[in-house]
Amino acid sequence: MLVNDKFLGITSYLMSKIVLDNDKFLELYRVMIRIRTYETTLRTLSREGKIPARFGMYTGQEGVATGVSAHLKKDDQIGSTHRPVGHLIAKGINLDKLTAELCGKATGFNKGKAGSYHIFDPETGCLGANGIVGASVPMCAGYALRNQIKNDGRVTVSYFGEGGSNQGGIQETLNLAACWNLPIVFICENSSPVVQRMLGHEMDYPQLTIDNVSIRAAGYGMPGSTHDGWDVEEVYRVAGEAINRARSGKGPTLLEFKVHQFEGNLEGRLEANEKDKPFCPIDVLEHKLRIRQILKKDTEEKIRLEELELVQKAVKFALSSPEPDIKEAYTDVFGGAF
Amino acid sequence: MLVNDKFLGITSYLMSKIVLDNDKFLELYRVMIRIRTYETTLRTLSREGKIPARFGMYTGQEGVATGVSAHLKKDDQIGSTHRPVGHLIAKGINLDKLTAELCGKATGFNKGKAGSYHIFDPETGCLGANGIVGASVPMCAGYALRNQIKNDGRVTVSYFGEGGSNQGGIQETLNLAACWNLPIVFICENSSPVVQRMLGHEMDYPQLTIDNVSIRAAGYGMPGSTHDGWDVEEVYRVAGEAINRARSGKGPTLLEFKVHQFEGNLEGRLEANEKDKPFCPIDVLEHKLRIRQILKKDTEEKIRLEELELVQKAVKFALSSPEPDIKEAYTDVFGGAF
Amino acid sequence: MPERIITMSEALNEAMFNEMKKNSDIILLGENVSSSFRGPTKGLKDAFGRERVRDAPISETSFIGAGIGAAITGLRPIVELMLVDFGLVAMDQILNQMGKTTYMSGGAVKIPITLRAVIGAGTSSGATHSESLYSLFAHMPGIKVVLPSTPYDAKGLLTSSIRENCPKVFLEHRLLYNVKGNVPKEEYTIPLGVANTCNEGNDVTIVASGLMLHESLKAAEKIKNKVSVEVIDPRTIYPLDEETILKSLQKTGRLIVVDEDYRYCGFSAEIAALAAEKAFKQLKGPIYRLATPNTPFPFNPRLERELLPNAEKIEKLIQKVIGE
Amino acid sequence: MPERIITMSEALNEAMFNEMKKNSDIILLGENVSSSFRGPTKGLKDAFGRERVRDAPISETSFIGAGIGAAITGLRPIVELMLVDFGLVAMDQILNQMGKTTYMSGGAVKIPITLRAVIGAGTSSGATHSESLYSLFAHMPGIKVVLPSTPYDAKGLLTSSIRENCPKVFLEHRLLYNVKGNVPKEEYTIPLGVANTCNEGNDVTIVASGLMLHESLKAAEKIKNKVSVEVIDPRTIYPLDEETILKSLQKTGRLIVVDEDYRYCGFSAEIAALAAEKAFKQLKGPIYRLATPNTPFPFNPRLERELLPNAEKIEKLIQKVIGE
Ligand SMILES: Cc1ncc(C[n+]2csc(CCOP(=O)(O)OP(=O)(O)O)c2C)c(N)n1
Ligand SMILES: Cc1ncc(C[n+]2csc(CCOP(=O)(O)OP(=O)(O)O)c2C)c(N)n1
Ligand SMILES: [Mg+2]
Ligand SMILES: [Mg+2]
Repeated sequence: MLVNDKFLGITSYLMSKIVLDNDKFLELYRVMIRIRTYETTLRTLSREGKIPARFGMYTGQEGVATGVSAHLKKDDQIGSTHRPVGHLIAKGINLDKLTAELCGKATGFNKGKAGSYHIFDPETGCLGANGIVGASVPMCAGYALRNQIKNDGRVTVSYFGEGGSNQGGIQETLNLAACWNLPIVFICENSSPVVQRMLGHEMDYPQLTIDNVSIRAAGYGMPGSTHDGWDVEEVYRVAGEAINRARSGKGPTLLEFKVHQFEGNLEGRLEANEKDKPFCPIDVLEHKLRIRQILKKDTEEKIRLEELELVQKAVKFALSSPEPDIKEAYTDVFGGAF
Repeated sequence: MLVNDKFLGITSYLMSKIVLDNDKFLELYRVMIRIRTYETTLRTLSREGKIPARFGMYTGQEGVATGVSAHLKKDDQIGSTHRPVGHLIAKGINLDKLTAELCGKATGFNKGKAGSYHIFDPETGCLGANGIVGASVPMCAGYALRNQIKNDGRVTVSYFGEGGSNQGGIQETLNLAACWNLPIVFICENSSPVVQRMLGHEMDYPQLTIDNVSIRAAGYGMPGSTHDGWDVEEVYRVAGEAINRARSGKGPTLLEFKVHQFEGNLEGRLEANEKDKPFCPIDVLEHKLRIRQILKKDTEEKIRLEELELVQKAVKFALSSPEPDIKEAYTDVFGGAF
Repeated sequence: MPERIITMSEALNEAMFNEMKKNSDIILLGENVSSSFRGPTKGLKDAFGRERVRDAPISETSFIGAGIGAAITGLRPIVELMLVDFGLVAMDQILNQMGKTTYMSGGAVKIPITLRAVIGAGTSSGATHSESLYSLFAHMPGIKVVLPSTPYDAKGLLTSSIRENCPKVFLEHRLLYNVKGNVPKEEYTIPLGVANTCNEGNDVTIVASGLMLHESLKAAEKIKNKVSVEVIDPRTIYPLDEETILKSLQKTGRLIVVDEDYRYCGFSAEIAALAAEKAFKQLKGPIYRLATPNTPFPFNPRLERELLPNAEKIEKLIQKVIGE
Repeated sequence: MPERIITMSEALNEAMFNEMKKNSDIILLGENVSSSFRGPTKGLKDAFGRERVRDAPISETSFIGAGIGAAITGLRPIVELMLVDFGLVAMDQILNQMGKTTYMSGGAVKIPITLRAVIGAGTSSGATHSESLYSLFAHMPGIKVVLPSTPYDAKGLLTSSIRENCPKVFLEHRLLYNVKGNVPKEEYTIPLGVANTCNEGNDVTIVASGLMLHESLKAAEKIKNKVSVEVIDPRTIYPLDEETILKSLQKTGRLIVVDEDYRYCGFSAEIAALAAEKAFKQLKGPIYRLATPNTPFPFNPRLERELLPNAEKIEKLIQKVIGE
């Protein structure tokens, strides 16, 4: 649904269309809890100085990656951003190695050389967080190109923000994907559903003059639409359609999801954003699940506990892991013997 | 009018709406003859080895620059492309110095250092041909920014091709101009109205999946429309609206004009393009002028002759001009004493 | 004159404030430049308004290009790149349009633009958020490249940059923003292209800029009872004050170049090549470069430290050079 | 073996044709690559189809990025940049993503991409259509930079490039496309990082690549009765075959670097710096660089010639070096 009623409150969604069966519902719930628990823990680790540099948080956006990745297979690829943790976890990345990487340890996916901004895990198709706004998007076209040529039904999902949507490379890639009819879904997470912000600062000039980035899809001859990113059921529904479209060779789609970032700012918060609270995707989902009597108190507690244990295990793994050998500073420049 | 009837022939336009009075009509006719005559002469010069390098020709597109520049004042700025001669002449650039520049002479606008791809004449607001596809467009936003800040009613026109329309820098600038509400008109000259071509080669994959580039305007919240570039009267009419809009502070517009390039290809022609002939903007205008009994045979001959003399004078000026002093190779790097 | 100790960040702010106050043609463009949280640009929006201090969307090609265009038509834009690394998305505008247009136009247009950018490694920010890139800008024609290392220089060099009529890339090392120093309240300029001999000495010449100047000075201080080290800060990477360096070599005959940028085809190579051509007869031994190897910056802090020059490594190299 | 004389353009075409025939993972992307009018790629579309030889819109960031992504997922793309200058619009993809991703990923992904680009001045094409830019690519980490100067080398080096598992920028000088030479029909490779001593000599060493190799050989030939000149073609700008150069210097003790790229912080500076560090004791005199000054290329042919090194200027410099 187009978010034109975003100021009307959110209760209207709660009982709308039922897309998911109960098990799938709980599965998604678990993923979202995992991301939230993980990032909450990361903040502590970060404050304790265990993570060498600041990075972007996905908190408040969990509904998007979760609803999208529910349709992805292990071999499908995603390209991510400077706010990658949610995308990676939803895609099924191993938390131990993820945490080790964020702590710069030898046991991380990338030997501690990537950090949050450049994590790669080919195993799960997580082909790149990226520290340069928009830069993973052209590369995603390349993953999709491989899929098209190999014709093995894999698809690619390419994430970016509404700020990133203005980068030339992203706009070029939307066109390229359309011209080559690539099996790819572009996901724009619009974190300025109300006031336009960049890195948490309210902007004095707008960075967009349109309410919905998805209307740009028409300019590339592909379908596009805008939806509530805080409603994982809605995300699941529309992402499914777009991913199926790509998988069946019908070409790219641009989906936009409005999201509210709770703790996402790299440079420190400017306002408490109390107003964002009602748009918490986990609260919305819990509400739905309770109303539909899917989530019992004990199931909820069990899930939360299990996920917390998983996360704590990952932290323990990371903290007890060794630093990379100093000569790793010089390896991997060319990916083999120099 | 949208070019949906492009295969229906062109006679329907001939008697449509009458926008121009007789004098203006003849003025535009003269400019178009000037551009055509000039470029025809350039081709000879080029074949004779008097112009050191190949460059893009505007032949077939004269209606666009002519109809647009008819609304521009001397102080208004334009940014051009690798096919600049028509834009520059329509803007009123001096033919002597232009020809001298194309021949690499000291008396050229830029001392023979620019050549066709980088001619600058601040005097007439010709602020840059450009050899990099799309690169003049961001700079045009800067001219418009100056106009907005100085608030003296000047406007900027930024030209690019349908191929260029995919460049990231152009797409970024469309957004920037909208966000800053700049007094600028973007003109996309679409030279692939039928088959998609690049540098004259027919492409095996499309470079655009939309018929009209102007529909991208909606993605930047600005007005956009597509028109027949071979009908100078139509160009004059819609360019006037867009330029007035910019001049009165209402912001940017994207106009697209379909054109047929007759001799435009940098790498040599692949096909004769006999099919393009009916879309010659000069033929179309002459037809109109004759039907409306504005252009008599003797006026036509007079104009053609006068323009030919002007052009021949320019060629003579250029050919008899000296080469730049050899030490000019080292000057102007920083635009002053090093 | 009483001392007035402020940070480099404040010194930069002061230079921009003073110039913008005097000349309404100076504008400031960039991402989040209106924010009240960022040192160098703090307060400028409030003082000069949103027309002149203008937030741009995340599209560097467009707003750097707009800065170039504005400069061509007579404004004097300061354009801010949040980090120099992000400039790679806009290299055609920077290197082709900004750097070459004056020359290509035969001097018909001038481009009085100052492109400010944060640079520097040492914060575990990884391969795309840690570069210096000054060798790259200096290699390409038509751009002056400025790199202050003290608050005093920062104010004087930025003032000069804003006033000069050519394209400048003005680089600010993130680890120097909070370094403090004496900065006079009144206006002053430091000409571009003039080096500063920060430490006089007779045995060996070190050329170093930005953060590496500080590391070199530390090393010189530590070793001063054994070796007399002359330390030169070029202050502008291009144009280079060759004379000061060559004069120093006449005295010392030994050269070390310390450079945070990548070594291969970098600024350190240029200084070495200069000396090997123009001071060959004075040289008593090989010229050494201590620069970042041609390796991306790793996220892990220990690995990152391994790659970067620092006082300790400089000191060792001085010992080696003197021993030869 | 009978001689088989073909052009460099044909040699490049042959290398691509052979490799693409053997390995269906090799694809070719770029503007107009399907065209039958362009030497190096002629006939490839007809032989391998439009899926593998794919025209791209004029959006270098997107299609170079797509090439990088395709390489990460196991294809072996050859991506063509119509002119190296146009690559400036895509420098983030080239320098950040292509050059650094393997390192950043700790080796988890490899990027077997070959980015081919036309380079070179001397055709009055002006400041944005005449550059070499190899110093820039070589300065930045993670990219091998290849520059063949003969048809034989072109075929062997391109074959190696396509087969290597790392990012390569492969540069083709426009004025060498029609140069002819003997090229065996069968497959062969020339390893990256190995220089070629094209002319043996004892008095002075010249290092030169691409078109400048030919100019240097002309100069060496002309002066051969007076001076014995050793001419070395590095063939890869990075990694550099230091050994061959240093060995030559042991013999000659004199070094001239001839370079079409900009002088300041360029490849010529790197070679000079290398010698000033590692061959200092053998040097008999100053190291000279003959490179393009830090000036954009002018359109006017005479002005352009003024800036570029050529055989005549090289000969003069040899005389000067020997006279000292
Ligand atoms: C090319 C580039 N420009 C600027 C930055 C600095 N930067 C990092 S995140 C960010 C904001 C991105 O906004 P958006 O795309 O909406 O993502 P969000 O942070 O809202 O998730 C900026 C400007 C960068 N990393 N890369
Ligand atoms: C960034 C860049 N890429 C490629 C080129 C090479 N090139 C010059 S003109 C041209 C075609 C431009 O097409 P379009 O924008 O439609 O203009 P037209 O030639 O049709 O007028 C190309 C690819 C270039 N000059 N700059
Ligand atoms: Mg956002
Ligand atoms: Mg066109």
